[in-house]
This record gives sequence, C-alpha cells and structure tokens, in this order.
Amino acid sequence: MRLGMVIDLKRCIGCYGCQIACKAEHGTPPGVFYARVLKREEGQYPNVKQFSLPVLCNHCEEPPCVDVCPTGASFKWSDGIVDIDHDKCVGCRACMMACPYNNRYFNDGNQNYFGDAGSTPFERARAARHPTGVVMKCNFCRDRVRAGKMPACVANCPTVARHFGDLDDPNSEVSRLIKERGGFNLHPEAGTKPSVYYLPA
Amino acid sequence: MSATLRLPTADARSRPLLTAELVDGTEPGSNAIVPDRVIRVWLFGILSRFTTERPLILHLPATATFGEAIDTLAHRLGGQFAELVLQEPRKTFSHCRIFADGKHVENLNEAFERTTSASNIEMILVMAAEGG
Amino acid sequence: MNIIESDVTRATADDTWLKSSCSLCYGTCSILAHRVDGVVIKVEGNPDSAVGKGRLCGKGVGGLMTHYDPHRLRVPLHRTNPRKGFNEDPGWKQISWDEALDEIAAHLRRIRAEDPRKLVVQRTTTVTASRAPSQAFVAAFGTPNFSTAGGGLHCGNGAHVISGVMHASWSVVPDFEYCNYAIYFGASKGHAAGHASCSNMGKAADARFRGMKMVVVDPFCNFAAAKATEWVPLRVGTDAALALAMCNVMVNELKIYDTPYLQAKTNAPYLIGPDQLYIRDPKTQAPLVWDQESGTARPFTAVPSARMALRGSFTVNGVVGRPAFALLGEHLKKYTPERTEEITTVPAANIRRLAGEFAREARVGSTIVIDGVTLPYRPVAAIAFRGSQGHMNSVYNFLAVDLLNQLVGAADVVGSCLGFNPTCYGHPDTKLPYYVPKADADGLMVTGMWMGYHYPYPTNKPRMPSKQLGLQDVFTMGMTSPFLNSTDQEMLWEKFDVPYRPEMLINYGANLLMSIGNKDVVAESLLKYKFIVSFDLFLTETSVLADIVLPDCSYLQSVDSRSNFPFIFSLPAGLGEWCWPIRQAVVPPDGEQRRYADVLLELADRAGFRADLNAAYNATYDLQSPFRLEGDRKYSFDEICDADLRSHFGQERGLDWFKQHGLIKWPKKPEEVYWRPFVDVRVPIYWEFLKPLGEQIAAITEPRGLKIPRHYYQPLPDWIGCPSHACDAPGFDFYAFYYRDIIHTNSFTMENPWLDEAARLDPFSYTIAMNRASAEKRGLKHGALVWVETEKRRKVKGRLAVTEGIHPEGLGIAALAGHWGDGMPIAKGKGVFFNELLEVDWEHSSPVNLNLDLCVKVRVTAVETGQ
Amino acid sequence: MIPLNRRYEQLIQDLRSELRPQREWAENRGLFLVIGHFLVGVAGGTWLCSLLFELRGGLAVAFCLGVLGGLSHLAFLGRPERFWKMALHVRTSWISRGFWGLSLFLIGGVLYLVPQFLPGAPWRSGSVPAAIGYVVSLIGMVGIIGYMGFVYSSSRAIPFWNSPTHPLLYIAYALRGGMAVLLIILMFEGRSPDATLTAIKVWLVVTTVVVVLYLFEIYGAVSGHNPAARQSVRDLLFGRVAVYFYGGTLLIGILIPAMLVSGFVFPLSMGTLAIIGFASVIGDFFMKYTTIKAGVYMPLYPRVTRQVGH
Repeated sequence: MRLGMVIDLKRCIGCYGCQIACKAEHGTPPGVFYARVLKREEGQYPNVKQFSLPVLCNHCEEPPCVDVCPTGASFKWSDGIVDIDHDKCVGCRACMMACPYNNRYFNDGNQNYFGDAGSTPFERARAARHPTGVVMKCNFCRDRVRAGKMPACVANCPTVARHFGDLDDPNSEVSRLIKERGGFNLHPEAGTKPSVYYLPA
Repeated sequence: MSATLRLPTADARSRPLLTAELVDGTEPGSNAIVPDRVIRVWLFGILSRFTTERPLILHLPATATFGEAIDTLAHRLGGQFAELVLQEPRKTFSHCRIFADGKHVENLNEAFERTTSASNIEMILVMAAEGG
Repeated sequence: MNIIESDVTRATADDTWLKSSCSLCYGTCSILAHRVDGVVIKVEGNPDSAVGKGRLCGKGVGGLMTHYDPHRLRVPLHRTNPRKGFNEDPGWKQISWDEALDEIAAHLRRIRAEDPRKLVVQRTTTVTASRAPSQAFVAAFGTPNFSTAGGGLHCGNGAHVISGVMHASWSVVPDFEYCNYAIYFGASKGHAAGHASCSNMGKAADARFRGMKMVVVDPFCNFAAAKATEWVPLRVGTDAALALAMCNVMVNELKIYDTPYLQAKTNAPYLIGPDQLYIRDPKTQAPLVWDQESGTARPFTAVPSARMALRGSFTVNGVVGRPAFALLGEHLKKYTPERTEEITTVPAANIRRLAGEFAREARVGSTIVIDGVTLPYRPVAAIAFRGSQGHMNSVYNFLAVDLLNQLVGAADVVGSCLGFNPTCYGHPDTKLPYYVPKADADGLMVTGMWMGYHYPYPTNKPRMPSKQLGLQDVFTMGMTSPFLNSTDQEMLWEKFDVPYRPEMLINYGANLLMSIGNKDVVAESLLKYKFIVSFDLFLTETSVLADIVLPDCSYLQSVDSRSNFPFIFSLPAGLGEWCWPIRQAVVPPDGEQRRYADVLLELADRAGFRADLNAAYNATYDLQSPFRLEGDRKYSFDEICDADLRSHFGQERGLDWFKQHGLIKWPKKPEEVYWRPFVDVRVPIYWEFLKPLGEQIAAITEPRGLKIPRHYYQPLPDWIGCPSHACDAPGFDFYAFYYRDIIHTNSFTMENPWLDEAARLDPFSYTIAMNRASAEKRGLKHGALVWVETEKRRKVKGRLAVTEGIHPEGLGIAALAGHWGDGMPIAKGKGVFFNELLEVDWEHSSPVNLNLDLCVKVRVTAVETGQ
Repeated sequence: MIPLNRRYEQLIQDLRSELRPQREWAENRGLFLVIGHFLVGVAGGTWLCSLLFELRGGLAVAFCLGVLGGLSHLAFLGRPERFWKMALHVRTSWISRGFWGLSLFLIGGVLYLVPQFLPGAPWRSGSVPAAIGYVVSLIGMVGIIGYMGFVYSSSRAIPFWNSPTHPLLYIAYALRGGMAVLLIILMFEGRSPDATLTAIKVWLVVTTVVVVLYLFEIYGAVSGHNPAARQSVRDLLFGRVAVYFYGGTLLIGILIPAMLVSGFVFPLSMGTLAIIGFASVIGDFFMKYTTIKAGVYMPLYPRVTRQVGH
C-alpha cells in the first residue's frame, strides 16, 4: 500500500480552494501551509501560458526528510504517508533543508490570524493540534483517510483536479490516471520517488 | 406626458371619497345593497397612500374585468395612482402585482367571474434591482 | 468551556453536521457546517446539492474565518459626532436595540407620512438572501428607491439585461456538457467567481477534459484565459468590434448561418421600412414578413417560418422593405477584419480564422437525441460578461457577442450558449415554481422570471422620473443607476423636476464608498442623507458614515428559505437537477447581533406597516393560499420562510423538513434545459424598439438640456469607443481596467485572513499588472511602486507586477482592494483601490442603460523616493 | 529578535518568489545554529591545533568553545528539552552524528582535562580514565570537525550547499579557526617566535586552502545550471548577503589579516598576530554565516522555460 495523490493540471484553475480547505481542516497557524498554490507563467506575449501548481508534501517513497531527522520524528507509515511525530521533534529544521519540495514549516510561536484581536473560537478549537517549536507538514489528512474520507483538499477541489488512492494498486484511479495521462513528479532527479503526481496541463 | 407626480400628502388622505354610487357605506362583508359584485380592494405600499380606506369597496358588474376595476380605481383615486400602476391603458407595470383571492392576476382583460369568485383584490408595487 | 479538550475527545453531546448555504459570494453554494460544542470547526460543500456538488471555492471553505472575525460588529452603535467625513471620528456610542429601533422607526414613520420615496434602501449583491426581504420591505414601505450598489451597477445593466432579452435569463454560460467550442469575451465563468461559480468550475473542467476548445478574448491572461486553448488579447473596450467583424466574416464571407433558426426564432425575417421600423400589418399591427411562396408580405404569424425571406428587397404598401437580416448583413460589412484590426489590435487573419472556427464548429443543421428527445445540436457558445460589457457601449458590446450565437442558432439548444434556467416546469408534486418565456404581440420573447425593477423586454415607456432617483423611469433599459451617487445627481434631479430628495438610507452590507466609483463623489452623495442606518458585519468605510450601525448576523447565524432561487440567478445551467436549498442557523448570534430580515419585520411593526409588509412578502415570495400571510399578523421570519417552503413544496415540507434535508431536488427535463425549440418566441437580432425608445427618451431629456446621442440607439449594434479611447493626452497611454479576482468577493472578503493570505501569495491579486515590454520601455521594474493617474488627476498607488500575459496597452487591477478604514484591519492597505479612478456622472454612463464605463486611460509613473 | 508577525510577512514575501531564500538556519533563532556551528568548528580546530602545538590553555579554550557551541545549539532548537532524542538516528542523520561528536568531545574533554587543571581530581593525567578521555575527545573532535559540512551538503533543498567541496571547506574552516585561536593564545602565553612563525605559516596555508575551496564552491555554483545555486551566489556577491560577505568574510576575514601578515602596515608583532587571529576568527564566522544565509531553496517549477515577473 502506497497512498498517493494525482493533481490534474488541466483541470486546476488555481482557485486556492485546496489551500484554504486545508487551513479549514487543520487550522494551521499563520505561516504554516500544508497545501498551497503556486502561479507562474511561461512564454512571451502573446504566446503566453499561465499556470497554477498546487503543492503539498510529496510523501516520498525515499524521503530525505526522514533520513536527516536526528530524532525519528519524521517517519513513514506503512501506507506510505510521511508524517511527523510532534512529540519527538526537537525543531532542528534539518528536514526543511532536506525537502526538495519546500513543504515543511516551522511553527515558531503561538500565533493566530487576527493578531492582537485574539484567537477565534475556531482557532482555539484547533490549537491543541499545533505544538510550537516543531516542524509541521501535510500528512495526507491521515485522520480523515483512516475514517474513510478523502483528504480535505481532494474532497473540496471544485474542479475535481485531485485524486487520491493506492499507487501500488495498478487498477486504482490514481495509477490509471498516471499511466494514461503521463503523470510526472516534481524534481524526479532528486531521487526521492514522490507519491504526488501531476498530470500535464 | 405628465409633469411631476405629486404624491398625496397626509392631508390628502383625509379627503372625502368621491363617487357615492361606488361606495358601500356599510361594513365590509355586509351585503346591504346588492350590486352585481362587491369587491374589497386592499392597496399596499405606496398605493396605500391614495386612500385611508383599507379595504376600499368597489361595486362592479360581474362581467367586469380586472382592467375595468383598475380603471375604476384610477378614476376614483386620481391620475397619479394610474401613473404608478399602468404603463399604458389596460397594461400594468410588471412590478405591479395584483392578487385576486390570493391568486396572481396576469391578464387584466380577464373577467372576475372567469378566474375566481374574487372578493378580495390585493395590489402592491414590488421593486427590485439585482446585480452580480 | 474548554473547547480544545472537547474537540479532541469528541465525547460531547454536540457534534453535528448541519445542511445550509454559503454566503461568501452570491454563488450561494450548498454547505455542510460541522459544529462541535457550539463552535463551527469546518465548513464543507454539501455533496447532495446540485449547487457546488459538495465542493467549495477558497472563499466558501474559508468562510468560518469571516464568521469568527473578532472585528465583527456585536452591538448597535450610535454616532455622537454629527459631523461626517473621512477625517471625522463618529464617536460611536453603544446603544440598546430598543433605542436603535425606536429611533429608526421614528424616522421611517415620519418619512412614510411625508413621502416614502425619500427612503433609499440598498443592499450588497454578495448576500443573495438579503434580496427578497429588502424587496418586500421597500415595496411595503412604498419607496421605489432600491439599489444593489456597485455589484449591481457594474454589470447588471448590461450583462443581465441583454441576457434577459436574448436568453430570458440573468446570465449566459456555455452548455459545458456538450459545447465543443466556446469563445469568451471578458468573462471568467467556470474559472473563477460568479453565478453558480463552484458548479461551473467543475463543469468547465469536465468540458476541458472532454476537449472543449476555448478561446478567451481578454486584455489580461488570467483565470479563463489561463485555461484556454487560445488567448486573444485585445485593446481594452473593443470587444464589440471584434465580435461584429466575426459576424461579418460569417455572414458575408463564409455565408455560414442557421437560416431555419433565424427564420423561426429571431426577428431576422421581419420587414424593415425606410424608417428603420417594422412594416406592420395595418389591421393587426403585427410585423410583416415576406412569404417567399406567395410572394406577398404577411403577418409573421401567418407564414410558416421556412417560407420567410431573409434576403431581398420588397415593396410593401408603397414602401421598400427589407428583412432585418438583410440589413444586418449590410451593416456588418463595415467591420472588415482589416479595419477591425486597427480598432482591436487583433490581426485580421486571426479574426477570419476565429470566425471560421466558430461557424464551422456550430455544425448548423445538426441534431442530437437526448433522453429520447431529438434536439438541435450547436456545440458553440459566445459568452460575454462583466469585462466586455462594462463600458458606456454596454448594450452593443453584449449584443454583438450574442449575435455570434444567434447567427448559428446556438441559443439554448444542446451544446450552445445557455441562459441560466429560463424555463422551469416546477416540482413534480406541486408544479411550482413554474415559469416559461412567452411572446409579446410582436412575437418577441418576454422572460418568464425576472428579478429586476422592470423586465428587460419589453421596455417600459420612458416617463418623467416620478419614481426612481436613479432616473430609471426615463432610461428604462437601466436597472441599477449611478445617479444615486453621481457628481451630477443634483443637476439631473433638478432637470427632471424630481419633487423630493433622498433623506434616509438603509444600507445592508454594501460598502458603497468602494464599490461604485471614486470615494469622494460617493461620500459626497452619502453626506446628503439626513439619516443613515447600516446593517453590517464590519464597520466598513461606508458604515462609518452612518448614524446608526446595526450588528448583522453572518450566514452561519441566519435563515433563508430560498438560497438559490430565482433559478435564473445562481443555479447551474444545463442538464442535471433542479435544486432548492435553504440556509439555516448553525450557531446563535454573538453579542447583540440580529438577523437583518427579523429586524426589518420589527421595524415594520414599530413604524406601523406590518400589513403592507405581509402583503409584500405574499407578492415577493409568490405565496399561495393557504400559506399567504394575513393582515397585520406578526409573523417571524422563520414563519415566513416556512410559509414560502410549504407554499412551493407542499404542506409537509416546511422549514423543519428543510432544516433536516437541507434541500429538495428533482431532475431537469431536456425540454426545460433546451427549451428554445419548444417555446414559440423570437429574439431580436434587430433591435427595432431601440430607436423609438431613444426618441421617447430624447423627447423628455433634450428639452431639459440633456442630449441623447442617437448612435447608441440604432437598431443594429456598433462598436462605439469608450471615453478612454478619446483620451489622447500625452503620457496617458494605458487603459486601466479592473477584473474580479478568483479569491475575493468584491471588497468584503479581503478581511478574511486566509483569503487575504492567498491573495498576498498570488502574483496579481494585490498588484498592478503591466506588460513586460511596456514596462521596460518606460523603465519600470517588477515590484516598483507606481502612481496610476487619470487625466482628471485621480490617482492610486500600487506595486507593479510585470507579466507577459497582458495586452501592451492594458493595465489590470483586481477590483475593490485597497481598504483604508480601521473597521476591517486585515483588509486595510491591501491591494489597489481601482474604483478611485472612476468618474461617476452622466458623461461616463451609458445613455442607453446607464452602465458606468469601467475603463480609464491612465499615466503610470514611478513613485518618487521619499514620497 | 524579529517579532512573529514580521517574520510572517517575510515568509509571505519569500513564498511569492520563485527562488525562496532559506531563513530558518540563519535568522532569528537560526542565528544560534550558525554561532553554534561556528563555535563547535573552532572548538574542534583549536583542540587539534592545541594538541599539535601542545598548548594546554588551548585545550581549555577549545573545551569552553565546545560547551558554548553546545549551548548555542540548544538555544537554536525549537524544543531544547528534547535534545537527547537527537542521539537516536546516527545511522542516517548527520545531525545525530554531530550530536554524538560533540557529546564525545565534551565527555572526553572532561575526562582528559579535569586532572590537568584540577590537581585534586579523582583521577590523574595519564590514568586510564584520562587516556580514555583523550581518545574519546579525539573521536569527538573528528566528529565535530567533520560532520558540519555534511549537514549542509545533505540538505538537498539548498543546491548551493550540495557541493562535495562543502565538507572539505568546513574541515578547512575548523583548522583555520583553530590556528587563529592558537595565534591569540600564543600572544597571551608569550611563546617563542619559532612556534609563532610556524603557527602563522600553518594559518597561511590553511587560509589559502579555505579561500581556494571557497572560490571553488562559488565557481561550482555559478558554472552549474541550478538557478537556486546561482541565486545564492548573486545574493552573496550582490544581494541580501553582500554586506556581510564584503565586510565580514572578505575585509575582516581575508584582507585585514593578509595586510597584517604582509607586514607592510605594521611590523609583525605578537599584538598584530592576535589581531590576525581575531580577524581570522571573525572572518570565519562571517564565511559560515554568509554561505548559510545565502542558501536558496530549489524552485518547485517543472519546465520553467523562462523566469517571468521575478
């Protein structure tokens, strides 16, 4: 079993639904993004292409973040999800320097989105999940997945650009999409074997 | 083309009702005089400013149409009422809603008897604007 | 209450998912709100609903940060400083609801006795749920002055009115299920905000995946253009010229058009006399057509459409008449691709190619069978929206684009340009709601459902402005008017002998100071009010000018029985399901917040017009016996919602039923979705009524010194330049325009920190987009702080985002950013306040439909250091 | 320390840019990591040099630097109270290895140094515990001199650090740091000119090696086609790090000592040697600080043909 995600760049319109759905699901503090959307353009006027690239933890099969972690806080579940045990993390941030995908964030203090106006009841309800002084990142919404739901970003995507499933199963939707549509990884040269695939725009 | 519309002021409300033959002086619902049909007209919103009576009582032949009822009202309440309600003779504005016994009246040329046993007519102007 | 523990352990009594509706934009998608121990911890889409299909945009899924914003208003506030202005501290003092309501009711009573028209009510377009209660309130009170603020003004008069005339709906969208080739003009449907936004995002993605080609004509390569197969950049405000040139190529060069459709479903065969009017049957007054078989002119009702001539010249009753289509063909000839290239900068060869692609992809004459029903199949759609219609030439711009559809019969048939649900046969149990377009005496279509002050067609006869301050009585094609806030409003009111002046404003959530035009002019108009009440979530820039500010409930605290009705507004078009969701309160009000609709009822009671309000609700909600509200009985808003629902869906389906189920839905029939072949109506490709309308208007205005430019009132569309095109002052060499960002709804969502965060991460949301080569030519660098200045010396400051994805003469700014007030601290100072550049006056309003021109010619200069 | 909201603003700005600078290991609490690495490196080098030059005081200084370096590391950690957990992953983690190196160095240092400085200690110099301490501290010293470069070169997200010369550079830094401290100590101890001359020669050689490796590293980054590595060099030479590079690394670390060593300005004296030592040490700090701070994450973009807008 190797859980993975496929993001269809042809469908994605860069609406930030995934980024905010993730915020809503996890209540991550300011400066911590388990999911976000990058926007760039290619080409020259008038032959120009704008594109959006949703990014998140790649849940690599060979995760460099796990290798460099001195405490074992960064680890991989048997289902392929790369996770962080916040009780073990010392906050050395070596994993952040090792992740070629820039998808780890250091929670360096208690923060809320409204600053001096105080935290919202929603934020207080979510705060327990977010110890400070540790590194945080996406875990494919492991709680949701265990409860039989799709990760929040997948469930919410208005263009149905995100798919989630078992990459080890050749008949799964994700495997089929990767095969049929020529799914690719970011930075394959890094040799990390990501479990997040993209379908060309 | 008329010049400005001068809405009746509060004073104007107290002016006496005009045509005696159209008025049933008795309480609504009573049938002291027996014309062809007794119709109670309830004017709401801006239209309510044209009379202090609520309801207004009209006596019309059973074959009368809604359009004739409105003509009668216009005659009774003045041209300014008509101006608010009618875009041209026998044609109300789309924002003028007329209900006969709770049913929306769309065709003014329809006779009362064809549609309902209309004894209550409600009339209001509904305005809206929208965007997005 | 220890929320943290309870959320973690979940061993609590309260752990509920409630079915409701979003309200972060007027798309109003269906949501599920997860409440644990009284706190909403998640909002998700409701997968049961056709509205959003369980998915939400960033705004919707982030809505709880707006709901829980600590800067929300919690108590009624009363101004203590009588002076109002940008630099005046209102001196807010907390008052009780009783005090507030008594004071407001006293004003209402006085004004209603004097002249109810002195009350102006305006609402934001964002909260669709505020429409019906506001509408009922103004009807009951007796004022015609009801406005939907900037949201309505900036698109309502063009996009919505012309969609109404041509498609009997509020808006148009490609039939994503079957369309193969869509061409968008300044529209982003399916790629960003808007009506049925989330549903459309999914449908557009499916279409893209299926291989639908999409061409996007837009000065800026964002949202829709980013996903298009081809981006066609053009000079700002020249969309009509391009569309007309494409029509010209189709009609006169390629000779591809749908003759049977034009004969049967448009006024193309109607004979036009030398006076540009229909030649009418002397007896019936019906427009005449030329019967090719009998060789005579006969009323259109008397000739099978296939026999009607579209070409030629015929002598009828002593005058020479030509079919409207023949005149259109002649008219289009001046839009040669070569001449149009000069106007639009789109190469002539591309214009020819695009026209050819569109015409051929339409597959004129083809049919398809859906659910056993044989239907015309025209898998092309030309779509316009706010961008292309946001000009003085709004009517023609939109019409020119729609002519592409009409020429090939791609209107409300399979694969074509669809109106949003213009025909509904109702729920199987109750046959409600029921509405179908119908024909007027001239055979032209009258919409079956509308929301505006007047129907888009037929237009009311222009009259002196006895009713509306916005002069819509004169300019009867206009719905929302700039003159409630224009520089020249007093001059206009004097000209038209408006016998009263506005005295009191009830504002619901509209931040008018930002949403209309430049803030000084709008503020000036607001300062004229003697008394302003503002219902708001935040102390916005506009609410700061109020006398009393009332703390509103958020969408998670409110009730609405008709979240997505009228269906022509924000229910997804195309095949699928009819869906009537509701909104219910998920959490109680915080502090002294109260629901708008409840407060209006209370005000009607205190001001003594409850019976009128009940009657108005009966009319507004079309309540049927026995659910009609009676006399002056005091119904709560919940009870009214309950009556609405039972009236439409049966005794057993009241508010409680809906709270439990969230919505009711039933399948759409093909003949509802693709209604055009089944309903005997025609639409005007030749706007015969426009010229007389212009004359009637001129007859009123010109004796009063207001000239009506007749070239806006010709029956066939033209490209007419914007004021910006006439500006040739040296140095003013960019056409600045605004666009709607994908992550923001008007000015409202900028206070939401998650959305603000996303917007700050976005390359363009808070910046000024300029073409790279243009920037280099002027020595301007990416990230530079620049002034953008109009000839009238209005200016805004912002950071440049240099991009290859914008026309070299264009300057793109996301709308309605740049808050300056302290009431929305997250939003304050973010982005660029484009509207500051806009003039609000007659000179910049369409003389046909009052649409403001939303593009401006500007000069861009680097901000000097230290400035 | 910069307040959280300012750091948040900075992060948003960083995330907007295609080539995002790393800040966790150089700014705010991250500065303690640079200081820690600097101190520990100098400690290791000083220990080695002091053994070679038989400077008892140098060993003490090295040990103290090691302790300070360790404390600085703790100050850097988000959760310092869990520091011991870093011992767990020696198999793959260079930080874990460094943790062991420093631990061994400090434990061995205590065993070795205590009898030398505290006559009343329960064990004597030359005793088994002291000998064990000598060996253990030597192993620790090798660890702390060696591991740091690998910490950086194993940071796959920062191409500027991924060069094979990086570990060598850090070893060279350590030696140069050690020699510099030695120069200072020599001044205080008033050793013979011979020893001093030897020391200065060694310092010169090590400095040359450092400069060559440094140039090599920069050359490697520029000549490679990794946009992030090239951005690092731009930042280092012309951008946000340039002030520290020219003022700290180049002027204080190289030019001033070179000028003093040449003897053109002042005749070589014990005083100038100490100044050279101090300048060299400070320069070392900036050399590390600038290369760390110049780290830029590799961009996430596939197939970006041309950078636009940034």
